[in-house]
Amino acid sequence: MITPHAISAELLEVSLGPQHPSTHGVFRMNATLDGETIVKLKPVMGYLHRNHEQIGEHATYIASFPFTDRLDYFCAMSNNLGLALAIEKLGGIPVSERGEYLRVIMAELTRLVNHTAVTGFLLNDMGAFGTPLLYAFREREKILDLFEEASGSRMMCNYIRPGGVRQDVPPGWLDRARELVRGYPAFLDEFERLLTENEIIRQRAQQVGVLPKELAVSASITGPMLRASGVNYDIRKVDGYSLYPRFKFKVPLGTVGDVYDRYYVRILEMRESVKILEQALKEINDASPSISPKGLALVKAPRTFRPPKGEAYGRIEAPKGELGFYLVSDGTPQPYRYHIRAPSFINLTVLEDLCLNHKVADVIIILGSVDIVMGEVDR
Amino acid sequence: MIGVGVLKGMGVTLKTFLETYPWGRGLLRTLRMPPTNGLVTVQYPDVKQQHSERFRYFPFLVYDRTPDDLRCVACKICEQECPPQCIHIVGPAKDAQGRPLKAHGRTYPVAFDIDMSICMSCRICVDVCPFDAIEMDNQYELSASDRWDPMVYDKEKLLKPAEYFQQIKPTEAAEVDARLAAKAKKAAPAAPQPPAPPAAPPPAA
Amino acid sequence: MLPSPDELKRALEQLLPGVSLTLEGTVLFVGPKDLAAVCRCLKEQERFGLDYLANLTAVDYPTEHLPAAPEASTSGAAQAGRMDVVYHLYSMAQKHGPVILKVKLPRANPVVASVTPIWRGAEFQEREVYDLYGVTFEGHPDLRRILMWDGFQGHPMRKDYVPEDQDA
Amino acid sequence: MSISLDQLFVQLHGALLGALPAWARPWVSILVRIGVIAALAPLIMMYLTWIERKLIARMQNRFGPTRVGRYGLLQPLADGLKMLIKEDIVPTGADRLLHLAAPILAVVPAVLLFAVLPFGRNLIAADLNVGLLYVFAVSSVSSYAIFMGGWASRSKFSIIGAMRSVAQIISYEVPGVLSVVAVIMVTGTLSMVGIVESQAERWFVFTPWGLVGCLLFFLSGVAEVNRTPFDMPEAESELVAGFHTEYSGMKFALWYMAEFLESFAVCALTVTFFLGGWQGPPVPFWALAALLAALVGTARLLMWPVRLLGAAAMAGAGVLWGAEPIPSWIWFLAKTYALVFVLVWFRGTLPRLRIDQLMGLAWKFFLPLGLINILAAGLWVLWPFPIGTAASALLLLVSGWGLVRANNPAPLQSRTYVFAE
Repeated sequence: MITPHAISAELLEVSLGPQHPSTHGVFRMNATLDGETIVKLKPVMGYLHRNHEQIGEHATYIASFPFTDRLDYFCAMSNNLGLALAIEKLGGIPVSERGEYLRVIMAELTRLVNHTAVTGFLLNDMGAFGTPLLYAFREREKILDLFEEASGSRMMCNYIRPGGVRQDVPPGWLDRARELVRGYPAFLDEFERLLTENEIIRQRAQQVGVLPKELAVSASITGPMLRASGVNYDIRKVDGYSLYPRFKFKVPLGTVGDVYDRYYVRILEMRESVKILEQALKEINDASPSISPKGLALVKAPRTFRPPKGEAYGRIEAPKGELGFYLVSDGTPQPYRYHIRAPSFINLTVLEDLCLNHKVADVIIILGSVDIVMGEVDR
Repeated sequence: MIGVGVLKGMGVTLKTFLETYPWGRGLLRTLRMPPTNGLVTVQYPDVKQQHSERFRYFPFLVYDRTPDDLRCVACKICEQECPPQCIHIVGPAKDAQGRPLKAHGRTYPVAFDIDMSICMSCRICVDVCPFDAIEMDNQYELSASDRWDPMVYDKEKLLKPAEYFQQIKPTEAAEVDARLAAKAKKAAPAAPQPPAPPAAPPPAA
Repeated sequence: MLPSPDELKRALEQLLPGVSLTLEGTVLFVGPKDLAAVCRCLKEQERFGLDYLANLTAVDYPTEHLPAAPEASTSGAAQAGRMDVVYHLYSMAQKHGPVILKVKLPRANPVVASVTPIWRGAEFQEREVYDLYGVTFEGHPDLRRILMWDGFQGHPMRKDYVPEDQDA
Repeated sequence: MSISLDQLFVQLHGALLGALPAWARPWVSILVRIGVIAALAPLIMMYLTWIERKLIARMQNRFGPTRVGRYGLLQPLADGLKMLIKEDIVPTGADRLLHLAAPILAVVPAVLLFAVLPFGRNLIAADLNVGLLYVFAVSSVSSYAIFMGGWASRSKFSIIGAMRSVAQIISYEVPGVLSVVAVIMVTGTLSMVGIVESQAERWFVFTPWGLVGCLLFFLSGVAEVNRTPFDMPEAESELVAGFHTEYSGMKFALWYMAEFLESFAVCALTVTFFLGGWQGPPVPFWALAALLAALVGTARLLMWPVRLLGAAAMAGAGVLWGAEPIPSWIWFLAKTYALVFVLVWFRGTLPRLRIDQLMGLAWKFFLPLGLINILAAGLWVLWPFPIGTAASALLLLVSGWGLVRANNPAPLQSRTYVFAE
């Protein structure tokens, strides 16, 4: 009788990355293979490290905004929002109501951008030659057009400021946004028809990379990845920051916590985002300016902003998970300590646990389902 | 049922495929299929994407009538606030005794360089400028064959007339003009400044 | 509901007699040698239920001096500068938080117990703090540099770090 | 002598031979056949790449190549030129000789396959009486080439890709051959021409066993030439480019040539075995000529003289041969390219399987189904029309269902998702 271990082969060490088509940037995994099975996998990162935190400690609070755009370059708007929240906490800056609405709209549009792109990338990693990715990017471009109209830039928006947003949206923008949001469910239907029910996808993604609930909580996993494992934790609900308590939306939860759940939870989250957007775009009014006077003063003269000594931790539910900004002020225009709690960095903690005993091909889709952006991982 | 998912997906790609041809579109319309996107690529060098008015790429300096009548007074606020530190200003211009030289009633920078390869087009310089002297351009085809000299834009290359600003960003320019007019009205009682001193830099060729 | 920082401190002192805790504002300062016990208690006690370590980082204070620490057995009084390690704790099950813990460490030789055995999520964050600040976490399963390369000298987030090509 | 469009090439060949002395005829004939195939193969490959890029682009809301020539028609030439002037890199420590020999060894069998493809009535380079055996013998050589290339590259990605490839090609050859056994059993010949001619009345795809055999053969063929959804050996997102990761320049182009020629051959062989080869319904040629003339005449990107000339030529051909049925070689090529479209369509839609699922599919599903299919074909031959057809259909349906159940392709259930407040 031949036991599975009777035929033993030499282990093969493969360095997947940093130049590899599917590592989402300059990420590297040192994998040890037994045949095609992973027996050990160590993530290696830092190829894009630029010490953003130290740059932030030498710049004014406002001057860090354009750098946050480049953290998770898919979600510039929500990165801006995270930093703005932390600064508002630190300096006690009130936010105008219209500004809050615009922030929610931008943050949810960003969630659409991110989830559309990441589901496209995930299917691409499974081998669908570009088609889902290009469909996703087609729709993403339409949202980026809106971002460009509002902020002047498609990806590096640098738009949200403490107290509101830098400029009000141009006339007609809200109507165009409404039109886009109206059309989005139809795109999601098409996108799901393309591959959600596909037997090959199910074979590939179900029961692969299962993340148990307990491990997910203990390993500080956040975002869609946590919710795919069935933990009901959404900072929009828990903290109720900005105007989120005003809107009716639900938090989709997975049951198994495998790659398929992580894929599908993102699709369902997009549908919920569309609901939030519909409500926000209906309720928004121009009764207040888009930025509070104190915030406007900050935009015009960043160096006059000297928050009192103290510290603040502002966190939001970014598309990838909990994005936190930890600021310590010593009373000068520059933060004394500026730390970013990057969701995709911490979500990588469990990568090895997810990949063990799976095949090489699974590693790629597991990594894709974790949803990392190296700008944020390496900072 | 096994295979249905695969067939559904193939239906989506086939529909997209047909949608890109006129005859295919006609066929789909006769079959009462809702329209989808068709071809969405912009054939870049031949066709250029329409950018919105706020589209921002790389700053320029505004002058009003002649290139030596630039609005910049060399206060260096933008240099200080620029997040990637890509602006370098020398000035304001001074004469031999160290008194500030003035052109059209304002001090002016001796040199104003922006390193294009460092600039990240964040628009913070525009936000902080108290004189509305620097604005964002929308020209993005700025590639050069050398990382050093061609990428450092000096004052001559940065200066553009106010009419140009009004042309590329009419809404924003109108706001700026209104603001400047209000300011000028307030400052009107002050004595008119002497004309440009001889040491003024030669206007751009 | 999460008890207020005040009550929290009292409750902890009751549960863990002899633990050194001081409260400054909302921040609970924990003595370095008590950290693991306090964290375990915060996670495992039903009424706290802080199962989620949201954020772990360090703050460098080169000019502030450690007060005469209770564990003054280390090399004399000359402890120039201090290093704080900050923990933001939340509860996913009960949806409350944050509890902010801080540990003051001597800057010259910052050593603290690792919380990775308690929260897996600390693994990469502690590696990052080790890499950028030089804080050693005892009991960490795999304490290596994570963002800088292996042969790198120094800790770039420390306030006195001078980049190599400052003038370039 | 009237020139028939159907026999155009045969008659041209005959005319050329007729002008020569008798002793030279066999030699010239051989040389002409070799020359035509040698010229045709690269042309087919080049335009397959163009077709693939264009079609996939259209499925993805894109244009595809448009820059080089009208409709990007000269793109393959530009690509070839680029490949020629690219640096040829051999990794350090690689086996230089094998590294060079592997792509050549891959192309040769792919071209050899063209010798027995029946492009039209009387239009076959060599009508071997063991044509079918020849096909399988030649096509299996490519696994040697792939393993050689992967091994000689001295790269981990290459060797994994090569090992996957060998496993895959050997596995899928079995169901591929088994599905053709049914054809041999019914036709009683191994000659390609014989197989096509025996489908004059009914294409085999319209019989129950033929439909299943066609699907089996085509899918196994797709797997054998490493195309999506079975493109494991060169799985881009996992293995960078699999066995040809370390190839560049013209050697890389040769790998591509081998792959594209083999995919063309798989389509052509499926047409030959199951889709009636060059047989087609007797549609008069003028209909096709009118369609082509309209197509060329309305091509917006062409200059008007070209459009005019093209439309006129098509119309002229329609007038000249309008009464004839559509020629056999056009039928053959049309069917083959329709299958090429399906290949591209797969590639534009489907993700890829994992290696263990792929092997499971071959051994647990395709192989038993192939064996049962032979039985079904036997029933079909044994009993006359309604009973035999019904019996074989029933057998295949039941056994297919049973195989699906037995394999229990694990988690195919739908999921339910909770919505928390």
